[in-house]
Amino acid sequence: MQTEWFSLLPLIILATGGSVIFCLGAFLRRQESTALLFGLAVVTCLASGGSAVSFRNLPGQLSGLLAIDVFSSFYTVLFATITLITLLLSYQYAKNRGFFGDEFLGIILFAAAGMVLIAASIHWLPFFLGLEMVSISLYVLIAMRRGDSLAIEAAVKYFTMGAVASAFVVFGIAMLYGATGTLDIMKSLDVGGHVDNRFLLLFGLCLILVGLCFKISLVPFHLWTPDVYQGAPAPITAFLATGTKVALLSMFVRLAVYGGDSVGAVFAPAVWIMAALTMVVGNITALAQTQIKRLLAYSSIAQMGYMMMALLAFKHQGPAAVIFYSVVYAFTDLGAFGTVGLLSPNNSDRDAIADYKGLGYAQPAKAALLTLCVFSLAGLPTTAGFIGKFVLFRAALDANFIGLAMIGILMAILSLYFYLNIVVVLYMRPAEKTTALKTTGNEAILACFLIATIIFSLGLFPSFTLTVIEQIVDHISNP
Amino acid sequence: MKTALITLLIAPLLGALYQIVFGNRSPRRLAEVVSCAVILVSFVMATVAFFLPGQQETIVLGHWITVDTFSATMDIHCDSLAAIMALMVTFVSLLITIYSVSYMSHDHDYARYFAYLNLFVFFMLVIVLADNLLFLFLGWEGVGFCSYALIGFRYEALANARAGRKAFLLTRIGDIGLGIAISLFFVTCHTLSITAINAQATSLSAGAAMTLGFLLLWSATGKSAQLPLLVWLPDAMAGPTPVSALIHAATMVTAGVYLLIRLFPVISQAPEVLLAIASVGTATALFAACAAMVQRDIKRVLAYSTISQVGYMFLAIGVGDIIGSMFHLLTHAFFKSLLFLSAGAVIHALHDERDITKMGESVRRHLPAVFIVFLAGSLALGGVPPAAGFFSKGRILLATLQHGGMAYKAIWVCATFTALLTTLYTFRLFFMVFTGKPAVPRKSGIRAVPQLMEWVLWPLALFALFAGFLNLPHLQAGGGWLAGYLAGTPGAVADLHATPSLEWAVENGDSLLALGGLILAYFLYGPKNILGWRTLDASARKATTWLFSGFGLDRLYEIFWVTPYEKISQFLWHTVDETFLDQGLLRVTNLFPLLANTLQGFSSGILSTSIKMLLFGFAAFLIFLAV
Amino acid sequence: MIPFPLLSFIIFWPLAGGLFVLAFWRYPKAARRIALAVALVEVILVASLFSLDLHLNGTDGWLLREDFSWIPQYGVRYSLGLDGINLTLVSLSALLGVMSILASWKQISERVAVFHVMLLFSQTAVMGVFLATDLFLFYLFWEMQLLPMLFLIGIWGHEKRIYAALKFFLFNIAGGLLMLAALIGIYLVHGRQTGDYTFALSHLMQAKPAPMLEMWLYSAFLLAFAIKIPIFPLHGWLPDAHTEAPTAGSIILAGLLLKTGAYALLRIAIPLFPVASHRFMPLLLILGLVGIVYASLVALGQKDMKRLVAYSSIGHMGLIVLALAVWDSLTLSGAVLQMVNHGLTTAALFMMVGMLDERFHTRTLADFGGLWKSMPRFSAFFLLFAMASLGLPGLNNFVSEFLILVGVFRAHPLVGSLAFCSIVFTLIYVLKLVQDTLAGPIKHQHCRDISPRELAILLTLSLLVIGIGLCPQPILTLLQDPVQRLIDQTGAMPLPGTNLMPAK
Amino acid sequence: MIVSYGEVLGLAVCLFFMGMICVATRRNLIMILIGVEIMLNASGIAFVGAALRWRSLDGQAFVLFLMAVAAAEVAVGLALIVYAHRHTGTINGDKYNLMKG
Repeated sequence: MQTEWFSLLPLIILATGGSVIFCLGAFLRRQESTALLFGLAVVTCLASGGSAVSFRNLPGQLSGLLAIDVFSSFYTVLFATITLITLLLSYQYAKNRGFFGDEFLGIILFAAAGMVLIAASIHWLPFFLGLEMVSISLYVLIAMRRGDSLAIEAAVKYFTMGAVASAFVVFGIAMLYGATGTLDIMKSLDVGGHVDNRFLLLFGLCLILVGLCFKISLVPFHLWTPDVYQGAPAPITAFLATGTKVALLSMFVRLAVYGGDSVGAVFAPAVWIMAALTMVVGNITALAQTQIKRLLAYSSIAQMGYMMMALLAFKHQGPAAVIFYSVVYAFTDLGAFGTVGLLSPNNSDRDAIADYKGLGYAQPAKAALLTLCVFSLAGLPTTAGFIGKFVLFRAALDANFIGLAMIGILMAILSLYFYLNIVVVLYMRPAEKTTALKTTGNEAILACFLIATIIFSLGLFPSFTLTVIEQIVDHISNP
Repeated sequence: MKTALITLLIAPLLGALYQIVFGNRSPRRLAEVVSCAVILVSFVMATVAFFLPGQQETIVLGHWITVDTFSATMDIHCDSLAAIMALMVTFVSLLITIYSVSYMSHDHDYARYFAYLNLFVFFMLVIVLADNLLFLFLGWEGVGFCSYALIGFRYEALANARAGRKAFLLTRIGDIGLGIAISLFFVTCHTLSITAINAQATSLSAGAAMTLGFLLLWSATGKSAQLPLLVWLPDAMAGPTPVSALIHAATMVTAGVYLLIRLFPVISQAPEVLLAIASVGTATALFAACAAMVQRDIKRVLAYSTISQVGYMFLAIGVGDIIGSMFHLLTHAFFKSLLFLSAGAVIHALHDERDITKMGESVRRHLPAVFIVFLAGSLALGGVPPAAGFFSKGRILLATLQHGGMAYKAIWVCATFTALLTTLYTFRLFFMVFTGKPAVPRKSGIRAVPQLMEWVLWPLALFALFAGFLNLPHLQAGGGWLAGYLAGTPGAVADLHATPSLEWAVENGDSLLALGGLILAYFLYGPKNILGWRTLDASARKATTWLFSGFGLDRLYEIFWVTPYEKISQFLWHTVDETFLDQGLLRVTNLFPLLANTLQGFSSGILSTSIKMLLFGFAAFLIFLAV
Repeated sequence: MIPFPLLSFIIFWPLAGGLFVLAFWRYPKAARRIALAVALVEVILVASLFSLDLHLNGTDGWLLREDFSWIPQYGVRYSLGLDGINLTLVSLSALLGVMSILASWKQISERVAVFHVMLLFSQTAVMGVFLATDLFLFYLFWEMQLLPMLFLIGIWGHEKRIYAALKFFLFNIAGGLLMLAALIGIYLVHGRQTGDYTFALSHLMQAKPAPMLEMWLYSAFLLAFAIKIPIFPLHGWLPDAHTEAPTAGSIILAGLLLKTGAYALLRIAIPLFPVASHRFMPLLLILGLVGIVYASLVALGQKDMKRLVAYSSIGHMGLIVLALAVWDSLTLSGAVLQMVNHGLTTAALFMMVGMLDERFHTRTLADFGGLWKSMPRFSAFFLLFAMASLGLPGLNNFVSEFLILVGVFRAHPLVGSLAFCSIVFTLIYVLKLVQDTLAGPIKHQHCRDISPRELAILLTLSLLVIGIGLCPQPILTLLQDPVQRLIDQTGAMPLPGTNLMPAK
Repeated sequence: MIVSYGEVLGLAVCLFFMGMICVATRRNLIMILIGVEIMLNASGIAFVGAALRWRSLDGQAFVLFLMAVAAAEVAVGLALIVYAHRHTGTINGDKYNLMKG
C-alpha cells in the first residue's frame, strides 16, 4: 500500500542519509567534505523529523511489524532532535580530535534509525534489529577516537556486556515465542491467554527484562555505565546516554501498557526493588565521584530509578510521566555531557570535577548551561527537571507507592549535594589555572541554545508536551 | 486645659527631637536654652493644670493599637494626683536641667545629654498622665531606657555602661510584671484604661485582684528599687549627678509608688497584697538604711537612703494611706534632689572626689552656701522637726500604728527603728562631709562651685524645709491642704482620724527619735570624733564590708543568676548547638560518603565482575520468579 | 477584557530588570545603578497597590486576583491573590530590595552585575511566594528562593561560605522536597474525593484526608516551613548562613526568606490541615517558647556580631511561632506585624554590622568599643535599632510583640507569662551587643561616620521603626479582614486550659 | 515429529547456559565472544524449535535475521578486540581497568 511506505519515510530518510554519507565519503576528500557531509547529516535529521511530524496521523502498520503512528512519530521527532543536537555538539569536538568523517556521521544516523525502529516496533523482530543497530553503531562510535585508551576500554566493556545482554534479549524472545507462538509484542505478553506455558513465558520475559534493564542500566546491571560514560568521548556519551535509554524506555512503556495488570502483578515487586536499589545506589555512589562524567553516569542511573518508580504506576498516568521525564532527561543529559565536551581542552575530556574551578567566569555561557542542566537533573523549579520529577512522583504517589516515593524523595535530597558541588566548583572556588579553549563554533552554540530553550520551555510551559504525550499513551493503550 | 495638657506633655519631646536633629550642630547656648525652655513650658503648663478647676479630664491624643477587642489609645487623664505629680516632676526637672547646664559645661556631648534628659521628662510625664495602661507602659519603659542611657552616659568607662545595663535589666525584670499585669487587666477587665479599671475594681474576683496586685508590686519593686530588685540603684550612681538627682531620687524611682497609688483601688481589693507591699517597703527601708550606714561614697549613701525612703512610701501604700505616700513622695523629691545636687556641687568642687572619709571642715569653709542647703536637706531627710521629712514620715508612721493587726505593729516597730537609723546615717553623712578633719588625707584641692549650680539649690532648700507645711497634722492645726487636694483620688483616705493623744504621742516620739539620732550621730561621727567611729569606717571590718556591699545581695545575684546564666549560655552554645545539633548532624551526614565509598567498591571496573553481576541479577530475577 | 496583570508585573519586574542588568555585566557601575532603579520602580509598583481601593472586596476576600490556566493536565493554575497580609509583606520585600542594593553599594566590588541579578531574582521569588495562591506555583517560587541565595552566600560570602551555602540549601531543600511529596498527597486526596484535581489553595482546604494521613502531610509541610522560619532544633543552617553571607544576603535572608516560612505556615499549612495543626499546636507553642529562650541564651555567648544578630532572629521568629500556635486575631495580627517589624529591625542591624565590617574588616565583638566617640551618628542609629529589637515601647517591635504576648497570655496564661519573661533574655544580649560596641575605651580612632547613602538607608528604616511603633494602626486595619478570614476558615483553635479566672 | 518442542527447548537452554558459563568464567575477550555466540545460537535453536511447534514462519525468519545480526556483531566485535589488542597488548578483559569507582 502506498501510504504504508510513505509513512516509513522518516526511517528511510535516516537510513538513506547514512548510506549516502558513506558513499559520498568514499569519493570525497576528507578535509574538504566535512562541512558538506555535516550539512547533509543535519538535513537528514531535519527531514526525518519533519516528515515524522507531517505523517504523524497516518494510520500505518507495516505487516504487523512496525506501527507508524503518533507514538512512533513523537519518538522519531525526539530522536531526530537528539541526533541533531548530538551532531551539532560533536562537529567541532570530533574535528578537533580528528575522528570526524563520513563513518562518524553515517553511524550516528544508523543508530538514530535503530532508535526509531525500537520505538516504532510492535513486533519483536524489528525491535531486536533496532536494538542491535543501535548497539553495534555505538560500539563503533565509542571507539571512534583512535588511540584513546579510555575509549578503547569503554568500547570493549560496552561491547562485551552489550553482546551478553543482547543474547539474553534474543533468548528471551525465543522463549516468548516458544510459549505463545507469536512475535507480536502485545500478543506475546498475554499471560492470561497462555496458562499452560506461563512459566516459559515469564522466563522469557525475565530474560528480556534483564537485557533491557542492562541497557538502561538499572542496578544491579549498571556496572558498565560509569566506565563507558567516562571513557567515551563526551558528545558520544551524550548520545549514548540519551538516545539509547530513551529508545529503550519507549519499549518499557510499551511493555507496561501492553502487559497491564497480568504482567505487572508478576514483575511489579521486582521492579520495585530494582527501582529502589537504582535510586539508592545511583545517588549514593555519585556522592563519591570526582570525575564529572562518572558522576553524571551515576546520576543518569539514578534518573532511571525514578522512572522505574513511575513505570510501576502504569495505571495512574505513569507511562505518560515516564515519557515526559525521558524527554526531559534526554535534553538535560545531552546538555550536561555536551557542555562537558564543549568545556574540554583538545587532548582529552575535562573530567576531574576539580578542573572546573572558576570556569563559571572563564566560560560563562557554557558553564551556565551546565548549571542549568545540573539543576534540571536535580529537579529544581523552573527547569524541566522539576516538572519531570513532579509528574513522576505524582504518578508514584497516585498508585500508592508511598514507600518508594519516600526513598526517591530522600535520595533526591541527597543527590542535591553532588549536583550542587558541580555548581560550587564552577562558581564559588577560585580558578587555579586557566586553559584557553578554542572558540566554540556557531553550531554548538545553537545546540546549547536549543537545549536551554527546551529545558526552560518544558519547565515553564509543559502543557503542550504533556498533551501530546497523553495522546500517544492513549493511542497505544487503546489500539 | 486640653491645650495645656498636651503642651505639657509634648514640649519635652519636641526639645528632645530638637537635640537629636540639630544637637551638636546648633550653638551650644541655643541647645541649652532650648532644653531648659521646653521644661519651663512644661512647668508653666503643669502649674496651669494644677490650679485650673475641673481637673478631671481625659484627652485622647491618638489611637495607638486596635485589634479586635484589644484597644490601646494614647490618652491622658489629669486628676489632682496627676496634676500635683506633674507639677513636682516639671519643677524638679526644670531646676535640674538648669543645674545641668552648668554641670555639663565642659562636656562636648551635651546634645546627647540634653536629648536624653528631655526625653526622660517626656516619658516621666507619660507615666504621670497616661490613662491607658499600655501608654503608661510606653513611659514606663521609656524612662527605663533613658535611665540606662544616662547612667552609662560616660561610656568610656565600661563600669558606667555596666551599671546602666544592670539598671535596665533589673528594672525590666520588674517591667515584665507590669506587662503581665496589663495582659491580665485586658483579659479580666477588657479595658486598659486606668479610670475604667478603677471603676470596676470592686467587681474583680479575689484571685484576679490578688494576682494583679502582686504583679503590680513586682513591677513597682523593679522601678522603685525595692527588695529584691534594688541592687541596681547604688550602681546607678555612676551616672552624672544631676541624673541621679532627677531620675534616681526625685522621679523615676518613685514611678513604682505612683503606679501603685494610681491603681490603688485594684490593690486595695487584696489585703494580702497590701501586707506584702508594707512588708517589702519596711524591709527595704530597714535594709537600705543599714547599708547606708557604712557607705563611703557620698552618692551611694544617698542612693541607699533613696531606697530606704521609697520603702516608706511603699509602707504608706501598704497601710492604705496613699496620701501619706504621695506626701512623702513629694517631700522626698525635694529634699533628695537637693541633697544630690549639693552632693554634686561638693563632688564638682573636690574634682570628682566622692569618698566622704576624705572630706571635712575645709569643704564647709570653701562652700558655705552648699553647707547650708545640705544642712537643710539633711534636716528634712533626718526627719528633724519642722523640716519636710518630719511631717511626711510622721504621717506614715502614724498611719502604720493605727492600722490593725500584729503584723503591722511589727512593721511599725521596724519603721520607727529605721527612722532612727535614717537620722543617724543622714547626719553621719553631714558630719563627715562638712565637719572635722578628713579621716583619710585628700590630695586634690577645692575649687569654687559655679553660680548657676548654687542658685538652683536655694528653692529646693526652701521646699525641703517647708514642704511639710503642705499637709500639717491636725495637731498643728494645718488641716492638711494636700490631703484635701488629693481627696478625690480613688482610694484616698484624706483624714487618718487619729485621736489627738495618739497623734501627740507619735509626733513627739518621732521628734525625740530624730533629735536622739542627731545627737548620737554627733557623738559617733561628729567633728570631735568622740567615739571614734568616724575613723573606724575608713578601715574595713567584716560586718561593715558586708553591709557595705548591701548585704552581699550583689554577690548573691552573681552566684545564683549571672554565673549560671552565662554558664547555661555557653553550655547551650557549645554543647547543644555546636556539638550536639551541628556536629551531630554533620556526623550523620558523614555516613553517606562512607556508604558511597562502600558502594563504589562494587564498581571495580573489572569486566568479569560486571558480567558476574549481570548474571547474578539474572539469577536473582529467576529466583524471584520461582518464588 | 483582561485587567492589567499588576501582580504578575510586580513579581516579574525584578526578574526582567535583573536580566537587563545582566546585559551590563561589563559595566559594574551602570549595573548597580540600573539595579537600584529597577528596585525603586518595584517600590513604586507596590506603592501603586495602595492607591487601589483596598476595601473593594473582590472574589472571596482577595483585594486583587489573577488566575490563568497553566498546566491543565494536572490542574495547575497560575493564580495570584493579594490581601492585607501579603500586601504588607510584599511592601516589606520591595523596601528591603532597595535596602539590600544600597547596603552593598560599596561592599561588593566583584561580579557586581551578577550580584544584583541575584538580589533581584530573589526578590521575584519572594514576591511569588507571598502572592501565589496556587500551591504548585507557590512551591515553584518557594524553591526558587533558594537559588539566588545559594549564589549570594556562596560567591560573595566570607571564609566558610561554601559550607554555609550548601548547608543553607540542603536544609531547606530537604524540607522542600518532603513538602512536595505532601503537596502531591493532599492534591491526590482532594482529587480522589471530589474528582477535581487542582492545586488551588482554596479548593484544597476542602479536602478531608484521613486523620493519620493528615498528620503526616501536615508534618511534612510543617517541617519545610519550620526549617525556613527556623523553629528551634532545625535552626542549624541559619547562623552559618548569616555569618557567611554578604550584608545584602543577610538582609534578604533575615528580612524576607524567614518570613516566607512563617507566612507559609500561616497561609498554607495551618488552613490546609486545621485538624492536624490543632493537634500540633502545643508542640509549636513549646518549641516557640524554647526557641526564644534558647536563641537568646546562645546569642549571649556569641563573639561574632553577625552571629549574635542571627541568633536573635531565631528568637524573634520563635515569638511568631508562638503567635501562630495560639491562632487568634490578636496573635495573628501581631505575627504578621512582627514579620514586618523583624524584617525592618534585623535588616537594619545586619546592615549596620555590615557597615562596621566594611570599615574595620572584623565583626568580632572584642574588636570594638567606644564607637560613640568615633561614630556618634552611627551609634545613635545602632542604639535605636537595638532598642527596637528588644521591644522598647514606641518602637515597632513592641507593638507586635505585645499583641502576640497578650494574645498568648489570653489563651495560655502560663505560657504567656513565660514568654513575657523571655523579654529579659532578649534584653541581656542586646545590651551586651550595644555595650560592647558603643561603650568602653575607643578601639578605632580614625574612622568615618556614616555617609549620606548610609544615612539615607538608616533614616528611612528608623522613620519606619518609629512610625510603626507609634502608629501601627493602618497596617493592623489592613490585616484585620484577612486574619479574620483565616480564623473563619480553620475555625477557632481553643487550646486546653483557656478558661481564665472569670470576672466576678 | 521426532523430537518434541520440550526437548529442543531443553537443548537450547542447555546451550544457553553453557554459553553463559563460558562468558562468566573466561577472561579472554575472544572466548567471551564465543560464549555469546553460543548463547545466540541457542536462541536460534529455540526459535526454530518453536517455529516448528507453532507451525509459523516467524521464528524461521527471526533466525535468519539473527544470524545476520550475529555476524555483524562478531565482525564489529572482533575488529574492536583486534584494535584493542593492538593498542594495549592484551585480550584479557580484566586487564581493562583504567576506570573504576
